Amino acid sequence: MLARLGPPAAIAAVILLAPLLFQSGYHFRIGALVWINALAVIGLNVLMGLAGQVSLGHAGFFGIGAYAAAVLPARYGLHPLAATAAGAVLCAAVAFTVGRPILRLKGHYLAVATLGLGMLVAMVLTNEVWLTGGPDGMPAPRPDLGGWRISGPETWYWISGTVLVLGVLLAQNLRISPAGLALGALHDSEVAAGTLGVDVARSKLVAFVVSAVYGSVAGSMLAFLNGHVTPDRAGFLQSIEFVTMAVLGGLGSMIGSVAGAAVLVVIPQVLTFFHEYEHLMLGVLVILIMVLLPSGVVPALSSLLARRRKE
Amino acid sequence: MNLLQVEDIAVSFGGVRALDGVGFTIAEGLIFSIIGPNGAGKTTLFNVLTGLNRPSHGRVRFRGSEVTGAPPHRLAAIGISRTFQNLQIFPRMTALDNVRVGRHLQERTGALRGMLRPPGTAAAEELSRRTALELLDRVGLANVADKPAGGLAYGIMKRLEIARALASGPKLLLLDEPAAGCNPAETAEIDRLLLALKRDGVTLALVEHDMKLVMGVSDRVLVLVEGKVLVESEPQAVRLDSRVVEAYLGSAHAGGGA
Amino acid sequence: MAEFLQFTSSGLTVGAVYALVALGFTLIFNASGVVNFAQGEFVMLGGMGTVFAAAAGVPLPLAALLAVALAVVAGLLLDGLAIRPARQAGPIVLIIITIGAALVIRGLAQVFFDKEFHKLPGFSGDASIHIGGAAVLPQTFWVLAGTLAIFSGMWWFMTRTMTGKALRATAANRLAAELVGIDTRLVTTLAFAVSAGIGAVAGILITPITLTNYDIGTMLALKAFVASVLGGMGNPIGAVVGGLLLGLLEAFAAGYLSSSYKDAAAIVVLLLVLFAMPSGLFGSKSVERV
Amino acid sequence: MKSECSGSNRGRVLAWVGAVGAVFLAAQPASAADTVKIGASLSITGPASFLGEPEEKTLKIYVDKINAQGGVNGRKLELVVYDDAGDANKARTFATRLVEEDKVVAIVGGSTTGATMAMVPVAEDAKVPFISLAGAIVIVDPVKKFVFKTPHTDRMACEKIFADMKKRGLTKVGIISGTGGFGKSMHDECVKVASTSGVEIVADETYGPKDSDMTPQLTNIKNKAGVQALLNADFGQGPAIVMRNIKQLGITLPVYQSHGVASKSFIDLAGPAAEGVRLPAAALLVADKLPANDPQKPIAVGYAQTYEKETGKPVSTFGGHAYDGLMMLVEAMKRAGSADPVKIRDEIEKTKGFIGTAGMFNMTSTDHMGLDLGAFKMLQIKNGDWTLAD
Repeated sequence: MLARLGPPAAIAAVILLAPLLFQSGYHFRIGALVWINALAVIGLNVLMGLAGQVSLGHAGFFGIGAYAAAVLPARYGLHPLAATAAGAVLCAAVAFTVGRPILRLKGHYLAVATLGLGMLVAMVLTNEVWLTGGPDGMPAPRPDLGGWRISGPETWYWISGTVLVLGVLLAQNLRISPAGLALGALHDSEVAAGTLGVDVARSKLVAFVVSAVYGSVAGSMLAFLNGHVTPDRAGFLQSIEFVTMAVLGGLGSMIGSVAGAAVLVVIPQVLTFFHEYEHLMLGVLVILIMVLLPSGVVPALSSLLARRRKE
Repeated sequence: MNLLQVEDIAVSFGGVRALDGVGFTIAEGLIFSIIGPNGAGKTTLFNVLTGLNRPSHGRVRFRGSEVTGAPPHRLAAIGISRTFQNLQIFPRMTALDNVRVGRHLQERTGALRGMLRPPGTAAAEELSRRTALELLDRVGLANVADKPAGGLAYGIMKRLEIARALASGPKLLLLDEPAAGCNPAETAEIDRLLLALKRDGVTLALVEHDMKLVMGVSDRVLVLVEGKVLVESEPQAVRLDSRVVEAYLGSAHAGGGA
Repeated sequence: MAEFLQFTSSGLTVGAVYALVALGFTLIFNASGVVNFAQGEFVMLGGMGTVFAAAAGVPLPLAALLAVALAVVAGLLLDGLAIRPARQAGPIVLIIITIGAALVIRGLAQVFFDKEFHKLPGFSGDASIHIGGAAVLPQTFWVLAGTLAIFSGMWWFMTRTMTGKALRATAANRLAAELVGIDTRLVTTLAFAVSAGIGAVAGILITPITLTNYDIGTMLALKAFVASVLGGMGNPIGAVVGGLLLGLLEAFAAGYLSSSYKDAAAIVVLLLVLFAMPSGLFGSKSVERV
Repeated sequence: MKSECSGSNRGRVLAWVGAVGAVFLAAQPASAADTVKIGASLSITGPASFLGEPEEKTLKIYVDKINAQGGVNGRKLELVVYDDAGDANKARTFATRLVEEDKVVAIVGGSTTGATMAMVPVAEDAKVPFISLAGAIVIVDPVKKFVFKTPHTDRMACEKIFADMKKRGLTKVGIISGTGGFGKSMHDECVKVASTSGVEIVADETYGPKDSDMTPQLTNIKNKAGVQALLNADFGQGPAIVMRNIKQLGITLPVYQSHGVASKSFIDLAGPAAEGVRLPAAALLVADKLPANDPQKPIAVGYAQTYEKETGKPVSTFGGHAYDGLMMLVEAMKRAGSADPVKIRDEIEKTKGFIGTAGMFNMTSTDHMGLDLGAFKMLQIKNGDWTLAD
């Protein structure tokens, strides 16, 4: 019981306590960005950490979610929250149709296929100027819920935090459910899972659709937080950043995904003190973490703490 | 009643005929063993029966219905399960979870249901855990239930794989060299387990090199050589058949008789 | 007809660039199973190193050698400081490490070089040669020749020399290779050094066409990764054919279809190829031993 | 209670990670007490780095110069610069940081349109004047109260180019543009302006920002019947490669570039292929060739000499935009006599007759750029240098 509710409770605690240290809207915005990125990375973690299927195109769904939140209200008068749901449904549909052929591939071939998928999405968002406003992006509406205008980093800090805790809880439930066990099984041995009655292709597809929906909802929230969306949110650099967050934090660990998101959102803000050495320092940091903590920040620290407690 | 009919099965990997014209039937409730020198095509035959290799020729019928070329998960659903020559356990999971995956067909495995945990989920989980624990206990592994499967001893992993296959409630269980790499004590333990399974009405098909084990438990024995069926009959008859000795030990010994 | 020839020559020019960079990928992947996302930075070091050495008064050929040496040192440092210490980490972790390394090399380049664009003169001038109505830069032939030379050199090295065989053995089964006395760490380091050198040579050959700047590595590494997967990961023939095919695809898509969706056309074809042949054009079909 | 479950372990790990975050929050930027802070988020690295870098250098040089002469209204200026690498999301975060954390009284500069549009909501909400250094007309059209811009709009560039083409009887134009922000925006504006200025676009090709061979697209334009001139809308290394491909294909059509390449490095990169190219740009590039009585001459020459002396690099119009933005801001602060952002904004809007490197600025409540078409000069590249086209 505790293993299931541990992570969501721990993350909820951090979300509640962190604002005590915040001094300005800027810190709330950084917090909101961490929770939004973490939600997308949790979805990627279900696909990569649980089901073992690599994806270098996760930002494609992140981009679709962001643009759904911007385009649907602007062109079709849909309420922003309905637009978020529509974006999630659209991403699920795209993942479902494209997923079946793509997920027959394995390893590097799957990586390049998903990379291509993400780049296709980014290209459409860049070139279809009539719909998306082109490379300079377009404004996203500020949703209102019964007269209450939802805007400002502080509001979005709490909303994205709540959605993240919900997302972690659902992911944890999935992980320990029969469906989650099946995903973990096909991660270790597709052949064995098949002979035990697991429809491997369908299970992978389910994990792909779930990760797409997580990415889409996170994208929509970023659009509302920023009030503006640009195609580079769907680009391959964003996809690679998500994968780096998932691996840095620890594949398979939900708290790891949140920690990974925190590292790659917060640290660059701190590194601005180094001005032109900023990128160099980030690169050194990524290498150090991966060399010293190869299983990821959280799993490595957990086992370190567990081992010390045993002595 | 014949549980499994295999007719004229042929499989070739790029011109090499791994199996050629293989036909036999397995009667319900018996232990059917397949023996033969290395490279005879035993594992390929198991792969055909469990949907991992598609035969280029021939038909497989299970409980009367045609199943040739069906994918592994559909064959598992109608009651065919197996273990593997090179262990395919799930190392990162606990032994208990390995067996719980075996119960995949008996459980409600919708992802949405898993995420939303509707009422009754906890109870179903408890049932699944308890049943899995019983199966572990049956193969004498209740004490390692919560240990990661990857860290267990080889002999224990072998039995875990059997328990996991049993969890899917098979009518026909294919065991690919269950005693390989086991010491005499572990082999005796597997011997007792096979007979117990037979008593519980599970039909077993065995690929095994340990002649003492094979001759001890089998009701029927099939000898496979270079992808073809050499002979298929009672264990005693097979043991005395000169062609079998020749196939195993080479022609020089055949004349002398066993 | 001239149009077709012009598109083909453009496709071959760009394709040869991708093939040359993809060859660098192949060597490191073969020796260590690592997909080196910093390969593009070695290409950058080749181009920028030569430009800055030449600007400091060093004659061009010597400047090129210095740039190759610089890249080889970078390759050795990457192996020594990052890949070797993380030896037991999984492939995905090693990819992230190379991404970190790319950030480090780019970070250093933007400070010690600069952020401007630079060019190198064509090795045999910049006047275009006319072949059947198509105008081709002489540099294209240098790039194609370079690709052929490096490909055959790599093919000879991998099949005819003991070190080459040791490298392939390490790739096939590291443990078995060690058991037969191959110093797999040396082989991997060698692979990184040679691969970095190949990357630098590629950078020098392509700069007269693509120009160079501290940030050029990222997109080149991406396109080369796509090319080497299209051709079949780890297979030198695959890298060259995959690279040329990708270049031709982009050129014909730009010429005949709509130029704003030329990259999209290349990706759609890549996906179709992968669906039809799940391990690339020349990839080794791995049969799972059960 | 010694519990083996991993739940409490993770809790402790979270606290540890939280502590790292706290260190970040505590480490506030140390700043002298009584300085007036001016913020800037520029694309110093990334695809638009050749815009951001000269902008950053210019701001630093002139803030130091102003402080050396006693600062503004008796208080020294403090420049807070962040590198958004042309990423709109980072620009938005840094804008919030400048306003909420560093408490700047004004912001000079998003280098790109994408970054600028992401920063606009922050400036508007926080009521802090924001002078953008990016080109697209959408920044000031519709007018936003707190948002201004110093560079000419891409629409003005198109008008200037088409006017020059018409004068030379070139009415059938082939356009080739980059799919980046600047290229697409200028392409769209030129298509709109072409229909009203009697010029027909007979070919329309595009290429990716990092492409290295545009001969297929150029071949299509070359083979288009009746094409008389070629317009390339983009910035960065794309235009340099387009010029080299044009020479490679032996295309002899007159070529027009955009103000996006108005810097010496374009001439160096394109080499001999750039000979004869025309493009609209600020007079800054031909400062020394301006007639003595041109009011812009002293400003342009002054900035050009200072920039080249301090950085050792040739001057570019991009740095010039930053100079104009900073100087206009400083003048507005002097007129406002206070550091209150809203008062400064009002004064910026009242800027009249301000001579900058880009021309004479006359801001109004409906025109937050204040440059007229005259501010653009049509330049031509002759033997490797900028000259005033006749």
